[in-house]
Amino acid sequence: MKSFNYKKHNDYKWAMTVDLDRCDGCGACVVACQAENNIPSLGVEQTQEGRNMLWLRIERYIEGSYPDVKVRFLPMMCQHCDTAPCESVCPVYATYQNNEGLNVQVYNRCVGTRFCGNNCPYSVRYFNWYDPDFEGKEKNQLNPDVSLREKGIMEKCTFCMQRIRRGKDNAADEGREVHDGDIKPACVQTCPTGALEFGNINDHHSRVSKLAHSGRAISLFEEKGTHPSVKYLKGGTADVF
Amino acid sequence: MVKFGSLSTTAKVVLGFIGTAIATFLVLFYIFYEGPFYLVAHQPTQPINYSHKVHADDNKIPCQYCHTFARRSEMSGVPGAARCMNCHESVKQEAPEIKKVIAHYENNKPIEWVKVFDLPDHVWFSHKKHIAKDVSCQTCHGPIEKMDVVSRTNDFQMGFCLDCHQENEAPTDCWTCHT
Amino acid sequence: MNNHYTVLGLYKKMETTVNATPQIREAFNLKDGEIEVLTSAAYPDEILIEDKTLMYQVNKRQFLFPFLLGIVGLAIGILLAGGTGWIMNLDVGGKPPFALPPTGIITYEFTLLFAVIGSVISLLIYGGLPNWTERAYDPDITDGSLGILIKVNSNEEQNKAADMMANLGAYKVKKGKNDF
Amino acid sequence: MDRRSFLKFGALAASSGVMGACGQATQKVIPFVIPPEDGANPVDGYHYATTCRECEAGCGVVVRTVNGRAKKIEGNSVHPISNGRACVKAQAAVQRVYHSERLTDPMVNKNGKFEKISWNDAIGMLVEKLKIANGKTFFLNNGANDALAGVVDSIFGEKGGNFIASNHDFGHESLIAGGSSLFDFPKIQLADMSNADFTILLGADMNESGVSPVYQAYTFGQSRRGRPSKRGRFVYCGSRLSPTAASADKWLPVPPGQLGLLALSIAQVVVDTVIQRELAPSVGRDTLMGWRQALNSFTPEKTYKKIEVKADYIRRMAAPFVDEAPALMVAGDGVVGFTNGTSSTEAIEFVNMLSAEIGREKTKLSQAKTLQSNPTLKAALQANFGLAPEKQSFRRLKILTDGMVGNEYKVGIISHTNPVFDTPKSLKFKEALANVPFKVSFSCFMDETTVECNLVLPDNHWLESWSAQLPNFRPGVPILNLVQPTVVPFLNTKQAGDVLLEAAAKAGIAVPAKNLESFIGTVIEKNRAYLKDVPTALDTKESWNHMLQSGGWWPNYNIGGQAETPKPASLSAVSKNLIIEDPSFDGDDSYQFYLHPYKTAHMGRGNGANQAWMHEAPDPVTTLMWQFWIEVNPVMASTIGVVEGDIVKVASPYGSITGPVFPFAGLRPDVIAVPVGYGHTKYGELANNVGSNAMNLLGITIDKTSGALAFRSQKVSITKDKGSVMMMRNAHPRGEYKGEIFQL
Amino acid sequence: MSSNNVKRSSDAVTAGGHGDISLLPELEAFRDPKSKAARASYDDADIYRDEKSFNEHTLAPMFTTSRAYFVFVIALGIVIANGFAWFVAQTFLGMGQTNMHEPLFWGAYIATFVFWVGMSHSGTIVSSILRLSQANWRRPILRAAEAMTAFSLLVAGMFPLVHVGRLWRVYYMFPLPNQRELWPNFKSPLMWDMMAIGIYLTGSMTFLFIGLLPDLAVARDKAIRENNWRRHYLSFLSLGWRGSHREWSVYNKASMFLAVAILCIAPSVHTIVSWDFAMTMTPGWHTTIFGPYFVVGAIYSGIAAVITLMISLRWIFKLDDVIRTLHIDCLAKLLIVIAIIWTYFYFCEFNVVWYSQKPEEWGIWEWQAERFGSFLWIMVGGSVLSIFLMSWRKIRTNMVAMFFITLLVNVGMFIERYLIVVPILSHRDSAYMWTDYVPSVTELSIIVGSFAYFVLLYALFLKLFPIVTMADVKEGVIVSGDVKLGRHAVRMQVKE
Repeated sequence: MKSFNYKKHNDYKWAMTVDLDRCDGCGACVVACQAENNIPSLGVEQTQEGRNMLWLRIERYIEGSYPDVKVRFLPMMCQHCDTAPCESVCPVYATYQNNEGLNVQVYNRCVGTRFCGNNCPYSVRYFNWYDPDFEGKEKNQLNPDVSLREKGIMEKCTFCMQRIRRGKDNAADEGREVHDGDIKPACVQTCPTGALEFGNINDHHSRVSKLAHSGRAISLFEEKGTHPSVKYLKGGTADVF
Repeated sequence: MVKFGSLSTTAKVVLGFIGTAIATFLVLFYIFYEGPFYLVAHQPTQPINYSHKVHADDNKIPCQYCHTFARRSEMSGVPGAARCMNCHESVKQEAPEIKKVIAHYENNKPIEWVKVFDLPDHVWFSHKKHIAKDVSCQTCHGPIEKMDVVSRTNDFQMGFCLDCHQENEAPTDCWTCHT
Repeated sequence: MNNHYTVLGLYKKMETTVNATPQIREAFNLKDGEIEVLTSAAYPDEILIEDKTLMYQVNKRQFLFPFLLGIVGLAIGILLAGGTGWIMNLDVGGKPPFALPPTGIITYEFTLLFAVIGSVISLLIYGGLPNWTERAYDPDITDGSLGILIKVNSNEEQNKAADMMANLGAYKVKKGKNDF
Repeated sequence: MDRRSFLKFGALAASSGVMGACGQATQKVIPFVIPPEDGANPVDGYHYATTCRECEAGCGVVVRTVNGRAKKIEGNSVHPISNGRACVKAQAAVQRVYHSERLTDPMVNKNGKFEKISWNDAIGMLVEKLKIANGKTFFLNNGANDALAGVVDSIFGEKGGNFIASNHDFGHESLIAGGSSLFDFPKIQLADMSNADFTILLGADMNESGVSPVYQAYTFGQSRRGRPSKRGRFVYCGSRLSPTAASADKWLPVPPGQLGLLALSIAQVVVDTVIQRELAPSVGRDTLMGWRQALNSFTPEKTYKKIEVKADYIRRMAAPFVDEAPALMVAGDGVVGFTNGTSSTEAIEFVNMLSAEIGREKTKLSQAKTLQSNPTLKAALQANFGLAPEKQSFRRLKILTDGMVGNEYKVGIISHTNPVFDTPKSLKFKEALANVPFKVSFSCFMDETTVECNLVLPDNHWLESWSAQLPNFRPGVPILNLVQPTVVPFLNTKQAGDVLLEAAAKAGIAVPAKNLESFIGTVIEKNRAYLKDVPTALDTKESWNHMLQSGGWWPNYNIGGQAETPKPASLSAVSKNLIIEDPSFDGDDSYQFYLHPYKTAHMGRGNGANQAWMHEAPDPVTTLMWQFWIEVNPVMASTIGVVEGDIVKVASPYGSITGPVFPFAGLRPDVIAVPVGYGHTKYGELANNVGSNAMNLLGITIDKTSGALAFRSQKVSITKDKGSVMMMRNAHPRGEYKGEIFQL
Repeated sequence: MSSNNVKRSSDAVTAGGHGDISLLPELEAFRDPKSKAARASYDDADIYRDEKSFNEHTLAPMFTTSRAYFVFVIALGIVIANGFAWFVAQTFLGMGQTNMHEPLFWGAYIATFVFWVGMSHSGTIVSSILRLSQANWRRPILRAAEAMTAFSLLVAGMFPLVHVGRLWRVYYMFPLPNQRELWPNFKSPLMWDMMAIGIYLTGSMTFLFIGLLPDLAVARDKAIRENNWRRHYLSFLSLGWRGSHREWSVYNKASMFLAVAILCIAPSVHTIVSWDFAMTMTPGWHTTIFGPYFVVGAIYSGIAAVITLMISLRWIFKLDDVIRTLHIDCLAKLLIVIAIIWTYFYFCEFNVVWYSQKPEEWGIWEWQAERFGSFLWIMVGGSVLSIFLMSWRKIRTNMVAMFFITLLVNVGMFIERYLIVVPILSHRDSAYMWTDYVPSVTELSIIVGSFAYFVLLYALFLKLFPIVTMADVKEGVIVSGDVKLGRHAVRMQVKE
C-alpha cells in the first residue's frame, strides 16, 4: 500500500537497508554524516541540555543482566516514510514527499514550529537551537553542495540528496539510467561492515531491492503505517550453542 | 444638539499616526515581500579593469571560450590568468591592465575577482543543466556583452526562476534547487 | 432635502412616557420613522411605543448580511484550504491534494468569521451607526431618563410639540434642527 | 550584513531594514592561475587517492577537494585494506586539518613560553644542535612504518649512540611475536574472516582498538552476511562486553589473562577429536599424539576453574574447528594485554593452523592467502619505508627512557607521538625527557610532550604531505601505500621529513635524498621492475602518476595473482611451546580489581580528544558524549554504594584517578574498565580537563617474550569519592526497544 | 404580562422575605447592610435618580484611580519588560535559550499557550450560554468574563510567536499571494489552529465591543460632562450611540446572533487546539477524547478563572453590590458540573489505558506518575477536592475559600497542560530518545511575563472601559417586577 500518486515503477524510489546482523556500532557513519552534511557540533553546554544533532545515530539498547547481557545497536536515520507523519503537519510545506520517495526538508521554507519533530515516531528530526558555529579555518571543511542551516530550522537526514542529484546528473549526461551503486550516501559509503545498502528499490535487480524483499526485512514501527524507505534486516544474535 | 464626533486634534493625530504606520508597514511589507529592492545595483570594482564589451561584443569571443566550465559543470568557471595569456601572449602586451594580468601569471598569484552574480547559500544552481537546454547567458546575466563594467541586472528572486521553469516545463520540485 | 425640526422631551418616569407617546403621535400625525424613544436600556417591544406600526420593525435583511457573508466565507474557506492544496500539489504524508476534513474545518471557521463580520456590518447599517454628527440627544438619557424624540416639518409645530411635551410631564425639552 | 541577517531585521523593524539595505556581502571568486590538467568537474571537486594516517593500518582513502580544500574523505574502493570503507578516524581527519588550534609557525621554548621564529632560524638551531650532539640523538615516532621512519633510519641509524624507538599501540609486539613464531613474516597476523563460518574473537575489539578497524570490520561483515546462504557465527571471549562483543552472537566473560588457556583448551578438544575420529592431517599421527600429551592438562574440565567457561561450551566451540565449516580464532587486546600475551597468541594461531591443516575445506579460508612478492622488493620496502619490528617494542621505549635518565642523549627528535601522555606515568617519561638538553617536536598540535620540547616544528598534516607507508599488518597481499598532498598547505608549516633531510644535510650527515618526495620516488624507481601490475612501458613520471592515482601499489590478485598459503613454518615444532604461564598481575591483595584500560574508536590513545566530532559522536556502549567514565559491574556498583554519575576513585600503587561511574552489565564484576585517551592537560580547549588519564594507574609490567607492555596487568582498588556529575548520555537510561528486530 | 404589571413599588424590598433564596438577584445587594448607599438609591422609586447613582457607582473603578494602581501597573510593566527582554534575547540568540531539546520540541511555551486558550473559553462560552438561556444572574458579570476571553486570547496568540524558531519568517504561514507561488499547508493542524485562534480572537473582540457599545455611551456621557480625557476615544468608539429604540432592537438581534456564532466558534477552537496533539501519532496524544476533553478543560479552567477574577474585582473595587455572592454561588454551581465532567473525562482517558495496559500508552502514565507524581495529585486531587468543597453553600458563598479553590483549580489545569505536553514528548516511541525536561529561565520569565501581560491588559481595560455590563443590569431591573403570589410579592422576570 503505497501513497497514492507517486513512485511508479519506472521512477526511482530510493531506499536503504540496514543489516543489523552486520552493524557493529563503530560510529563511522555518524561522523561521515556530520562531515558530509555540514552538521555543526554542538559542544558541551548543549549536550548537557540533552541536545544532539546526529542525523544518523546509533541507538544502543542493553538487554539482560550479567552474564547473559546483550548490547544492541540500531542505526537510526530519517526513514523517508512514504506516508510520512512529519509532512502533513508542517504548516508551510517545508517538508514533503518528492516523486523519488524522498522526504525532502526545504530548509529555507522552514519556520520552526517543530511540529514535524513531534510527529516523527522515530525522533530523527533535529532542530537548530543556535546558529551553527563554524568559525575561521573550520569553514574550509564545509561541503559546498549542502547549505548551512541557520538557527530555528528543522533538519534531518536527506539520504545525501546532493549525491543523488549529482549521480542522476552524471547519468543523464551520459544518457543512461543510474546504475546500482552509483549513488551512495556518506554513511553507506563509509560503513566498514557493509551494514548499510542504498539504491533504487524499483529496480528489482538492485542489491537494496533484493535485500528489502528478503525474509529478514522489516520496517520499524510498522504498525504506525508510515511505510518507511529504510528497511531493517533482522539480526544481531543467533544461537551459537 | 450634542455632537458625538468630538475627535480632538490629539486623537486625530494619534489615529492618523496609527493609520499611517499600518499603511507604511503594509507597503514596506509588500516591498520586502515582493523583493524588488533586492535589485540593488551591484557594480563592484574589479582588480582588473576587464571589459566584457571589448571581448564578447567587439571581438566576438564566445562566452564559453573563457568560462570553460559552464557547459560541463555547475560553476561557469571564472578563467584563470593562464586563460588570458592564451591570447595576450601575443596581443596588447603593453596595455597597463594586461600588465597586471601578466604579473599575476608570472608570480603564480590568482586574481581575486569580486563576485557579481551571487545566489544565496540555500540555492543550488547548475550552469551545465541550463546550457544543455540552450538557455542563453543573457537570460539571467542581462546584456552582459554590452557592459564595460559588469553590474547585476537581476534580483534572482525565486519568482524569477520559477517563471522561467514553468514556462519551459522544467521541474519545479523544491529539491530541484534547494538542498 | 427638506429641513426638519426635532423636539426631544426628557421624562423621568416610564408611566408618563408611556402615556405621552400616543398623544404626541396623534397630535402631530407622526409616521414611522418620525418618532423615536431614547432609553438607557433595552425596553421590551411595545412598552414605550404601543402602536406596532410605529415601532421600528427589525429589518429581515439584518440577517441577510451574515448569511451572504457567511457564504462568502464558505467560498473563501474552500478556496484557501482546498484550492491552495490543489495549487501546491505536493504529497504530504500521502494526503490527497484536496482533503475534505481540513477543508471542512477551515470552511467552518471562515464561514463563522464572515457571519460575525456580517452581523456587525448589519448592526451598523440598520442601526444607523456609526454617526458622529450632531444629533438630538441629552446625556441624561444614559442616566435613566427616557427621551421622546420627534421630527416635525416646521418651526411652529416644533414649538407646539415642545409645549405639549412639557405639559405631558417632560422635565426638560430640547429643540433642534436637522438632527433627528 | 549578509542576506539572512538582513531579512531578520526586516521582519522585526521594517523601516530600518530598508535603510540598511546595502546589498550582499562581497564575495570573491579566486580561480586557479593554471587549472589542474585533468579538468574534472570543479564543483564536484577533484578526487585524490591517498592513504589515511590517523592510525597505522594503512587504509587507502580518496579525498574530495574543492578549491584546494579537502572536504570529505572516503575509502578507496580499489584498496585491499579499506575496500572503499573508512572508519570514524578517517572521516574526522578533515577536522584536524582545519582545526583552529593547529600549530602555525615554528616555535622555540623560552622558559616555558613559546615564541614564534622563522623556519630559517628554526632549522639553523636544529642544525647547530645536531652538530653538537654528534650522534647522541634519539628519534621517537608513533610506530609508523613510513618514509619518514625510513629516512630517519638512514640518517641516524644506530650509529654513534643514536637511538630509534617508537611508541606504538600497546601489545602489537606480542601479536607480531606470537604470529611470527608460526609464520615467516614479522607482521601482525590479521585474519580475514570473510569466509569464516565460525569465529572466536578472543578479546579482539576490532571496532575500537583493532589493528585495522576497517579491514577487520569489513571481513566481519562479509562473514556475517556477505556470502549467500551462509551466516558467520561469532563468539566473543573477554572480560568486557565491548561493541565488538555486542555484535557477536555470544559473549563469554573470561577472567583476565586466561584467553590463551581457553585457546589451548579448545586445541585439546580439537586434537582429541581428530585422534578419535582418525582424521589424517598432514602432520602425522605422532605429532598429534605429542600434542595430545602436551595438552593433557588443558581439558575443558581442568581449565574450568581458571577460564570459567563451561566444558560443554568449549566442546561446542571446538567442534567447528574440526568440522568442515571454516573456523577462526582472532586474538586482540584482551590477549596481548597480559604477561602471557605472546604465548597466548601463539596458542591461538596454533589452533588456527591446526584447523587449516585438518579441515578439508579450509583452503577457502583466505586468512592465509598472500601473494608471492619478490623478496628483493620486500627487503627494499622494509628498509626504506619503516623500522625493523625489533626497533618497535615497548621494551625499547623503556631502554630509551633509562638512557635519557642516564644523560645519554643530547638531542631528541619526537615525531607525532605523545609519550608523556599515553605511556604509563610510572615510566616517568616526562622526568626523563627533562634530562635531554635539546628536544625537537614535529607535531600538528600542542600536546603534553610538545610543551616539554625546546623547539616545536609544525608538521604538515598528512593531507598536505608526501609519504609512503607500509601497513602494520599483513592483509593478504603486499601493499605499498602512497600519501600525497591533497590540500594546499595554508599554514606556515613544513613537512617533517623535508626539514630533517635539510637539517641533516646542513649538519654534515649523509642524506639519501633532497626531500621526502624525491626519496620516495627514488626508492620506487629503483624497485619498479618488481612492482607487478605497473605497466613497464610507462616512463618514470607516468608510472609515478599511475601509482598516485590508485593511492599506492599492490598486486591485483583477483586478476593475475596466484594465491599462496604461507608455510606453517614450525607447526610440528610448536608442541613443546604449548604451555601458557599464568598471567602475573601488579598489585598486592589490597587491590582487588583488574584494571581494563581500553581504547575507544573515537579517542584512540588520546589524539582524538581535541576533535569536536569525536566527542560528539556517542561512545557505542555508554553513549556518553564529551565525558569520561569508569565502568563497573552494576552488582559491584551497588556493593560500593554508587549509582551512575557518582564520582569514584580508582587507585593503584602508582597513582589514582577519579571519574563518574557508569554501571555496565557487560563487565566482569572483578574488572574495572576505563577508557584511555581522556585526561589531557595541554592538548587544546576541547581535550583539556575532560576526565582522567588511565595511564596514571599503570605500572610497567612487560611481557618477557615480546617486550610488550602488559597494559591490563594492573590491579586496582575502587572507592567512592565525593560528589556526582550529570552524565551526558545520548541514550536514556531506561530506554528499551521492545521488538524482535534483533532476533533472527 | 402587560406593561402595567411592570411597576416598581417601594415595598419591593421588604416584601421579599424568601429566606436565603433570592429570586431577584438585583435586590439582594440592597438587602446587604454593607451597601447602604445602594439601598437608599434603589429604595427611591425614581429610576432616574438611582440609575444615575448606579452609573456613578459602577463607573467608579474606571474613573477613579488610586496611586496603588500606578504602582501595580509599573510593577507589572517590569515583569513584562523582563519577559520581553528574554524573548528578544531568545529571538536573536536562538531557541537554544530554552531547555527544549530533541525530541521534546514543544515545552512549557505550548503548555502555557494551551492554558491561555483554555482560559479564553470562560468568557464567551459563559457569556453566550447565559445570554441565550437568559439566566438572569448573568447580567453584571458578562463584561468581565468577555474581556478575559479577549485578553487571554491575545496572550495565547503571543505564544506561537515566542515558540517558532524563525520569528522573522512567520509570514510564511499566512495565506498571502506571493512571487514564490507558495501557499501554506492547510492540511496541517497548526494552520487550522492559527485560523481558528485568529477567527476566535476576531469574534470575541467583536463580541466584547458590541457588548460594550451602550455602556461606552454611558461612560462617554459621564466623560463629556466631567470633561474627562476619556471622552475622546469614548465618543469615537461609542459610534454615536443614542439608545434609540431602533438601535436597541438591531443591537439585541445582533448580539443574540453573535452569541450563537461565538458559541459555535469557541468549542471548535479548543477542539482544534486539541487536534494539534491528537492528530499526531504520538502515543498519549492520539486519542479521540482529546477534543471534548480539551473543551471541557478549557471551560473548567475558564470558569474558575472568572470566579477568581470576580472575587478580586469585587474586593479591589468594592463592587460587592454588583458582583454579589449570588454570582459566585451560581458560577460555582456551574463549575461543579464542569468539574465533574472534566474529572469524568480524565478518568475515562486513564481507565482505558490502565485497563488495556498497552505498553506505549501505559508507559507514559507510569512515567508521569514517577516523575510528576506530586503534580498529578495537585491536579486530580485539586479537582476532586474542589467538587467536594463546593458542594457546600457555605463554602460557595465564602469568597476567601472560593478564591483559593478556584486558584487551585487553575494551578491544576496549568499542570494538566504541562503534563499533556512534557511527559508525553519525553517518552516517545523511540525509547532511545526518552528525555527529561525542566523549563529554563528564559521560558519561565516569558511565561511569568505572559501572566503579567494578561493582568496588565485587564488593568488597563478597567481604566479605559466600563467593567460592569450596565445596560444588561438595567434591562434586568426594567423587565422585572413584583407579582403577588398568595400573600407574598414575588419578584418575576419578563421573558420573551
